[in-house]
Amino acid sequence: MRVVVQQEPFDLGAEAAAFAAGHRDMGAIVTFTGVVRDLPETPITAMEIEHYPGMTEAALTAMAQDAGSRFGLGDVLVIHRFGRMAPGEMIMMVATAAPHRKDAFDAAQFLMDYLKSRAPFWKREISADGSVWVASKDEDEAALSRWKG
Amino acid sequence: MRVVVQQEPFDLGAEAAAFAAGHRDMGAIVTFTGVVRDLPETPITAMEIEHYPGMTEAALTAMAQDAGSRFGLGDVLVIHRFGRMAPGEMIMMVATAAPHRKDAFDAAQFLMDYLKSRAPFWKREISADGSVWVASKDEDEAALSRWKG
Amino acid sequence: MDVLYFAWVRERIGLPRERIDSDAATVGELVAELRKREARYAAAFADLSALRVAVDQELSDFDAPLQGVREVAFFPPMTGG
Amino acid sequence: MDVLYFAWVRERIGLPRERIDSDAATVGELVAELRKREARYAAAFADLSALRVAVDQELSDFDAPLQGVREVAFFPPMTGG
Repeated sequence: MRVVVQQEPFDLGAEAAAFAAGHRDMGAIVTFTGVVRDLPETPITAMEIEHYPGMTEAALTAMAQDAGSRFGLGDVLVIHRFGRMAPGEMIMMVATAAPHRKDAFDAAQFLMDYLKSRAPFWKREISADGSVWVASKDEDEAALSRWKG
Repeated sequence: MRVVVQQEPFDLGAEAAAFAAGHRDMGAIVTFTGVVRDLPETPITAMEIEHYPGMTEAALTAMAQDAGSRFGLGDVLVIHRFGRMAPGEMIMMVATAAPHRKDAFDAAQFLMDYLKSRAPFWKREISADGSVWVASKDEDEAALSRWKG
Repeated sequence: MDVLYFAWVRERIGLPRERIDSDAATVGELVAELRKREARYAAAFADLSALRVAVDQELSDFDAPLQGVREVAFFPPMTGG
Repeated sequence: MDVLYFAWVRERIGLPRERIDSDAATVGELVAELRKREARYAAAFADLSALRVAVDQELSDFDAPLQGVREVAFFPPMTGG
């Protein structure tokens, strides 16, 4: 299990390849990568992510451990950046390895649902007019309910 | 959209990085990779995959197009190998890019469910005692039902 | 018409493909003809529920018509992914 | 005890953290104390349903006790991923 919180970009290709190479006994590997969308029609020039040093690492580690035991994973990787990112840059990734595909997919979705609403990150969109905190979405909160109990 | 049917190994890291780099307007990228499980307790020395040249490419292309339109994808990648593979080798991968995470995850699972039971591949496990055709699983057929209609 | 066999269907029949001239109107009629040929065909086609069929490279079923068809393939349920 | 503020809570209050000596028994009592301090605190804590709290770096709620606690953090709902 590896949990990384960093300002620097990460290398999806290198991370995915290294993660897969370490789990030859697992039949299924899923990765999710989140990207600052680069949309021609929006005036957003950057995304800035604030976080809670100390709590962030602890929360991500707890989520990764929870996912590992719930879904019988062989391994979990979570990388999440903070600071300023340009459109098109990668924000975060998760990777899961499981014997079979359903658990690998479920675990990756579980991690994403928790990350979205329970990890102490706050996004702000920067444009020429100033900056706006991204509002949390009811649908993200609702997505958590399927993992309860 | 890219569909590849080949005997040679593929490079997950290079494929994932290239796929993501091409879709800066998509917020969510999911990959699934299938691996020949390398289990210490089994006598399996290789996996051999037979396919139906011509039909395979057509079936995978139809599935990728279907996934693209159902889930509003920005792009889809499907790579599937045939021939003989050693334990630990990668068999196949899919990648999906969508504006938001739910569609990227759903599309990857849809593709996997269809690939498992509707793409003309047949797996055979090779051991010192001979070879055995892998039986299809009822659960794989059942997994398709959620995408109907 | 070309008739193709894959996986254990190919192994039981002992060849991957053959040219067959048949007046069978449907896949089911073609199967009935093949079964009568030899024991190895009868064995391969003993249980149709364990078989799948593709007509001109599209998944199909046993009552599909064969008029104008160039290629029919028989195989067990697929196990890709 | 250290009290931390993040995102727009930090912006409204105008600082990221401060040392507060308080006899508040719960997070809710601490919030009531802070609200009385100055308008900027009252503004930040106007709507508790828009706020989340962590006690010693664990997500918690407003009736959590503060005895023995070293760090309380207030922030809006998280938007990670």
